[in-house]
Amino acid sequence: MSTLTEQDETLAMLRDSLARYLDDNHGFEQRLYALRKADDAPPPFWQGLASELDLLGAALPESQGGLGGGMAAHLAMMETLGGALAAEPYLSTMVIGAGLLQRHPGAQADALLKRIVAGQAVLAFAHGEPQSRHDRADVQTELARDGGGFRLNGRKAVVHAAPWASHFIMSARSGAGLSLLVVPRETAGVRLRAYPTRDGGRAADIAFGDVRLPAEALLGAEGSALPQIERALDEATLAVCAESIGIMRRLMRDTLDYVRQRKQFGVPISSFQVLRHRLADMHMALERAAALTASVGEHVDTADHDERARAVSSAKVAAAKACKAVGQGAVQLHGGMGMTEELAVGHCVRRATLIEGQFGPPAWHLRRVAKLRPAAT
Amino acid sequence: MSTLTEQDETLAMLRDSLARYLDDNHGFEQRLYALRKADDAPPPFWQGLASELDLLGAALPESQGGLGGGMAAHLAMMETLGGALAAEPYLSTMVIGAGLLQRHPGAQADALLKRIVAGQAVLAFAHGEPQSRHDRADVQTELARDGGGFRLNGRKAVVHAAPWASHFIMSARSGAGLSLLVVPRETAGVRLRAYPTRDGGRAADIAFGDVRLPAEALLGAEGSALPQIERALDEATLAVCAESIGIMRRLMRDTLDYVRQRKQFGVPISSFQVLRHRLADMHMALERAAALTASVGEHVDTADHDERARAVSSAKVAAAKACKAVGQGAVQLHGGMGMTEELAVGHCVRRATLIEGQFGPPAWHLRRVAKLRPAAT
Amino acid sequence: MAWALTAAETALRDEVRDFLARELTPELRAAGRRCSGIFTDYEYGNRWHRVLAKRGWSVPNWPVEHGGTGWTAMQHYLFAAELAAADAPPRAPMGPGMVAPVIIAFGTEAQKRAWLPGIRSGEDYWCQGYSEPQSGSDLASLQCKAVRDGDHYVINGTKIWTTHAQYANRMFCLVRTTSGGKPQQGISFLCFDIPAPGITIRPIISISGDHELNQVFFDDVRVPADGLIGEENQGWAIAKYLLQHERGGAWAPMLRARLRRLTAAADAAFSASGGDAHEADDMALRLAEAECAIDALEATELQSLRAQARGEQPGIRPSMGKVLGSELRQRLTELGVEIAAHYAAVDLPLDDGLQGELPIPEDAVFSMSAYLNDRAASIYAGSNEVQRNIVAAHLLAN
Amino acid sequence: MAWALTAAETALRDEVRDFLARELTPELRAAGRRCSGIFTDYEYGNRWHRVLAKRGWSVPNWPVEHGGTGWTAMQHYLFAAELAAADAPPRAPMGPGMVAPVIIAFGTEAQKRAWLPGIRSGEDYWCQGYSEPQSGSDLASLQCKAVRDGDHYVINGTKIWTTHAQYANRMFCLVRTTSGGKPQQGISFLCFDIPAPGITIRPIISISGDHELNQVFFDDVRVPADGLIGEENQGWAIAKYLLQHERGGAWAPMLRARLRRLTAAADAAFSASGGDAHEADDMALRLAEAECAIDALEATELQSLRAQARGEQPGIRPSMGKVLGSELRQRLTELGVEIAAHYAAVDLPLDDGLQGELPIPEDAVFSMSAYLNDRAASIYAGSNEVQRNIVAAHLLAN
Repeated sequence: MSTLTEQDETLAMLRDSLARYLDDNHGFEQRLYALRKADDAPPPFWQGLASELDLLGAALPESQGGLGGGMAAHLAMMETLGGALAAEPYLSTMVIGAGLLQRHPGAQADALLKRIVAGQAVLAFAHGEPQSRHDRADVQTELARDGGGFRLNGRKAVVHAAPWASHFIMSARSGAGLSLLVVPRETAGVRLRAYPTRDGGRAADIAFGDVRLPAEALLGAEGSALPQIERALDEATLAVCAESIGIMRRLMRDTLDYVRQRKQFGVPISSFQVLRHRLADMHMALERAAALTASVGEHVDTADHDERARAVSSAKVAAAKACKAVGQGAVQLHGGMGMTEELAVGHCVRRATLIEGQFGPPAWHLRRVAKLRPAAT
Repeated sequence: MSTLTEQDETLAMLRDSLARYLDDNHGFEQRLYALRKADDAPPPFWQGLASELDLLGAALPESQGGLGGGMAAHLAMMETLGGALAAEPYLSTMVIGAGLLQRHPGAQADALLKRIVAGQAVLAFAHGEPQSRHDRADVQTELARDGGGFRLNGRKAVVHAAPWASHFIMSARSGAGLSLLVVPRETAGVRLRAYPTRDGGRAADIAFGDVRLPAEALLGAEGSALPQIERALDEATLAVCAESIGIMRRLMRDTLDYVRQRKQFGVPISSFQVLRHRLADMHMALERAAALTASVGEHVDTADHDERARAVSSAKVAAAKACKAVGQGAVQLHGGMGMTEELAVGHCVRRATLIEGQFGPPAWHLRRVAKLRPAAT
Repeated sequence: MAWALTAAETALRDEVRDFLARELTPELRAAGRRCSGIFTDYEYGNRWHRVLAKRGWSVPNWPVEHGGTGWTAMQHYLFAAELAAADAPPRAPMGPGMVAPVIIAFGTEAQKRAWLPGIRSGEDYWCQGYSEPQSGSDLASLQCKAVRDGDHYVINGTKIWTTHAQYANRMFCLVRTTSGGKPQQGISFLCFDIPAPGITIRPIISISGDHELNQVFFDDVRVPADGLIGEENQGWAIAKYLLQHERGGAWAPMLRARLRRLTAAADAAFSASGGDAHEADDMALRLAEAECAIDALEATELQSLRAQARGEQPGIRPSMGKVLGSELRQRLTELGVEIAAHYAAVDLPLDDGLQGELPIPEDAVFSMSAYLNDRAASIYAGSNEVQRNIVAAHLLAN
Repeated sequence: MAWALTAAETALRDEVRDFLARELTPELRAAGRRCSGIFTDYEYGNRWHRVLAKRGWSVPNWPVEHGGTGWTAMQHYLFAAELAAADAPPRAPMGPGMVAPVIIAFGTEAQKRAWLPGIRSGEDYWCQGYSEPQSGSDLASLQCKAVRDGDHYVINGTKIWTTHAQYANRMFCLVRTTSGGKPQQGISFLCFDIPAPGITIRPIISISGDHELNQVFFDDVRVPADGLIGEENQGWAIAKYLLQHERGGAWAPMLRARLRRLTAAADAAFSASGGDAHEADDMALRLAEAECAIDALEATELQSLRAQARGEQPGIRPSMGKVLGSELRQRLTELGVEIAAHYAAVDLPLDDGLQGELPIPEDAVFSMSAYLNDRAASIYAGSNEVQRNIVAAHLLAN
């Protein structure tokens, strides 16, 4: 128990320093301004996280220049970033990208990790395809041997942070199965269709047309990537659960403030019992999701595949349901003001709504839980 | 339109005279007393419906001694009976039993119909089996040729009104498919396990052990019964929708009365906004179900199989959801008093809860609607 | 639900279908399909309104003497259903459905002559000034002032959530003409032309990124006094009359059209997907649930139309319809986002630019716009909380 | 969720499992399985309590000096989970979980000596007199009177919803000892033996057909004054203390046990059914939804246990737990009825008589009893409306 407390304190310090930095550098207007200009590179606060705070490596093992915080550190970072609506590209670069790299040590991966922690490299995970929805094995992008290296053909869909990325970690299929490859953005034959996303970030669909890569681009053994992809996506799923907790806490705070001061019929609208009960339901949904996300976070680093999959999916269901309850409730209780770009509530709700479906909506995760059910005894 | 108005008036008269009769002969205490003693025969009001009111044949064609009211008359009867919690055995005898008999005219059926309308015969529909759930084609009871007649073996489950019935109309399977047979209750080899049902009625599981029947027992051609069964069950399904409307109107009335007079914290509990909104939601659920049931009732007599199936399932979904909303709401708003045998609300809720699942719960009907969806254009 | 129609109904339906096949251009259909808000932008909505006007169908619900059709309730319903099914652009109701019934019921002959023809033809485009920043659900507390000055009123104050004020050439407003007393007293219903000196329109961008709404500021704006409808200080009764009209109408035809598109989008998405069949099956169940809910709502709407044809008062029917319709509409948008899956994140304009070398599915981009826009459906036109209050008060009073 | 346990936790779990394998007889397990209410009938519940008492586990949450175990929060949770998983009969909380904490916190040493051992051993069986016909959620308005007369109080009035009054030999009551002033003042907390002259117990049969509840009438009932806990007229604080204890505790272990039985019932029902796989698939999704909801509730309960171990005040945690736990429990009973399908209609006693030549599935008959009984879960122990009021008041105050 004493280790846990020590870790709790470390995490609390992590949250505090990140929150202070975000307060100073990532206010509502600052964020909007920075994101509006962020077509080709992440907003400047990203570089600040690395160079001023030195926090990007919080989760990485100490052997790789990190603080050794593991998933618990990722969750603390994501929740705090979520409260400031500043999640990207921590998810793609650190949770997914650095997670995959650190589990495939080697000269290339180690060098890239160093650049990542220094804020010099940004990763995007080019995995999903137009047809694949949430199916993690549905990859049609083709990988072929080509001399000493590889040739790639295919298309990836809605690759978050791709317009900001220096490198993609991408999946492709050959006869051996699924493989992961590191592809520098400027590789010939890689074409992006970049666009904004509803949460203020950027993403792209990417065409790979006869892209040639050296043998070293391969991460791990050819055909062995599916378990790695599943783990990375489960960690990413739990990370957005944590992000959503941060967003929802902000939504609750803003909504409580609003209903306390907003008057209709001569009384604060917080005096209406129906609105009070709705607030109670929003709060309970949030607390359930927060407790379960934290609980799963404590165990996920050491869990086996089925245990991890079941637990992460359960947490995602709780978080998604809470996002819906809190997000929709926050807009409704704000009335017309909740429908405008002018208050943070609308921005929070857009991100929360994307999280509901990101890495699979509740129905998909429930089906996953149902399939993982042990036979009744 | 003028015919409809004329029919509306006839139905209004039907409702009125039945409601008056029920008021006089089927009050809360009277009903309880009569049902408690009704182990072997339907409560006395059943005979009264036939002999005093002459209303049992309201739906039957005039050629068969009825008033020619069709499904609309069934729905008016069922809704009115529902309001008095007096549904059985109208459903099994008139809606299902007489419906099947009238579509298989012949000397035997006509004679039985006469006795039914006179209140001298009561029918039960012995179709579902322990394993069959809501699947209307899942019949394992075996039908075999036996000399000039038939031999039956099998088991039927939860046959409503069976302990009150003079005859069963039962389904059985032979190589030719499903058939329907009329089986007098006292036939050798028929054994009942009778029990009360949660709505105060009676039902039985029935074992058929080498039961021998004459050739005339067959209703229609051997192997041709499935469409007949489906139609009878669709009509029965719509009939319990109407019954539920009557029950829910009573629940709303009782609940509104209760919340108006019940005080807590020095005020009538009807002043609490959360309870008011719950009442509004209950009312809206009920009105949706009532409107759809009536609308389907106007068309179901002439609809084809798919149109009928889709419409009836849709109405059942609306009715079941309303039963849940109104039933659970009525208990909650009555507080502890809603949990006792002492008020009608509990008795209404028990019947409404059974109707939710009778002939298939919402999920089953939704799946049926989904299967009947025309290909997207 | 598709039941047998009478001969007259079938005839009308065929006539409407022929008309749509001829007059509803692909461009207008695309505009209708891409309308993720309550109604289409001025350009396409008004263009379509003018096409309907030429056929005599722009204001079917009006009395025949002002250009209505005199149809039966069922015929109105069929007309709405056919238009929705063909992706006709939803038209702004501020003129034909909101101020026009008020003009017809409370206006002078001169006002009717002055305003109704322009609404019917599409020449005029109206916007509504009801809500104020401090007066949302509690409309009676409104503060925007109009002071009589000879033949004019001088308006000072502000109105908010003014849809399409940027396109409108006329405006109807609730203004306070007397202070003190009960807040419902001292309110007047005033119509005037815009723009006018002293009026400033501030765009309000919604969370879907659309510009439908505005805040309108009045700074000593002089408008002719003959724009007053009814008596001065007697505007509250008119306001309530309008609200009931605003809440009425049929939701089911539009919902059924939306459901059809969702179903097609789901079929396309799941047939492309190589994954297991469970996701498609699970979605099919929820689409069926929405379909059944639309059936039930449609049945209540047809019941209301019949009651209306019998001359019954609408009572709480508009409130129930608003709650059920808006929440079902919101539900459909949730399903749309789920069908869109990863593509729901894309924030691009809904136009032909979504195609190209790496095409983005239009339905997916639409889905999130519709989801975000429709969060307002339970807020505007009297929040659903207020509607439930109305329903409950009626139940407990009877 | 099944996570790795510490060595101490594993040891306790194994010890409990061994104990259950030895001591929890098939008859007791059947009684536990057939308990469709909140807790088992006296016969089995008390018998099981006495078995636990012999092992020192009948009152694990009590302070060690009175017979508690001194376990960690996690160990308490594991113990509850193992008992629930083994279908141990749920025991009545009126003694161990309701009056005992009050006696420990507010009682004199003499009262502790007099009452705690009998509760621990199972010799005594308590019932609770809180609600009255006119005082449900508004408990402070209670009217049942106790007038001091020498060494006695004389009680007149009535209490309702008195669970298991027909089995109890002791009762604790809230009584009004002073009228006038704020309703919360003048209430006292009184314990006494029953039956006693002047007490009449009227059974209340619930909609599930069970006799758990009673109304108790007091007609000049004389009880010793040394049954007063705390000061006269100071009972309200004690009442609230008890309510918080009543609402606390873990729902998840029981819910998980219920879910396991539902899953087994569904497997049996759908494997026998020759129908299509869709119904089984659709139910599997809803069972998974319940499972995930239990995961989330369990996480909040473990969080509460840890906070309690750190000495934090429970705050609104018991209110949240009561709302979430009771509504999830009600949800499970809905699924149970649906799994039971046609057999849900059967109204027969839950005993071995369900077997025989034409057997009726016990789970199906149980399902409807549980559904009907559990409608009360959102009413008793402070209605869920009251609990949501408490949560909202806390949120808005902070």
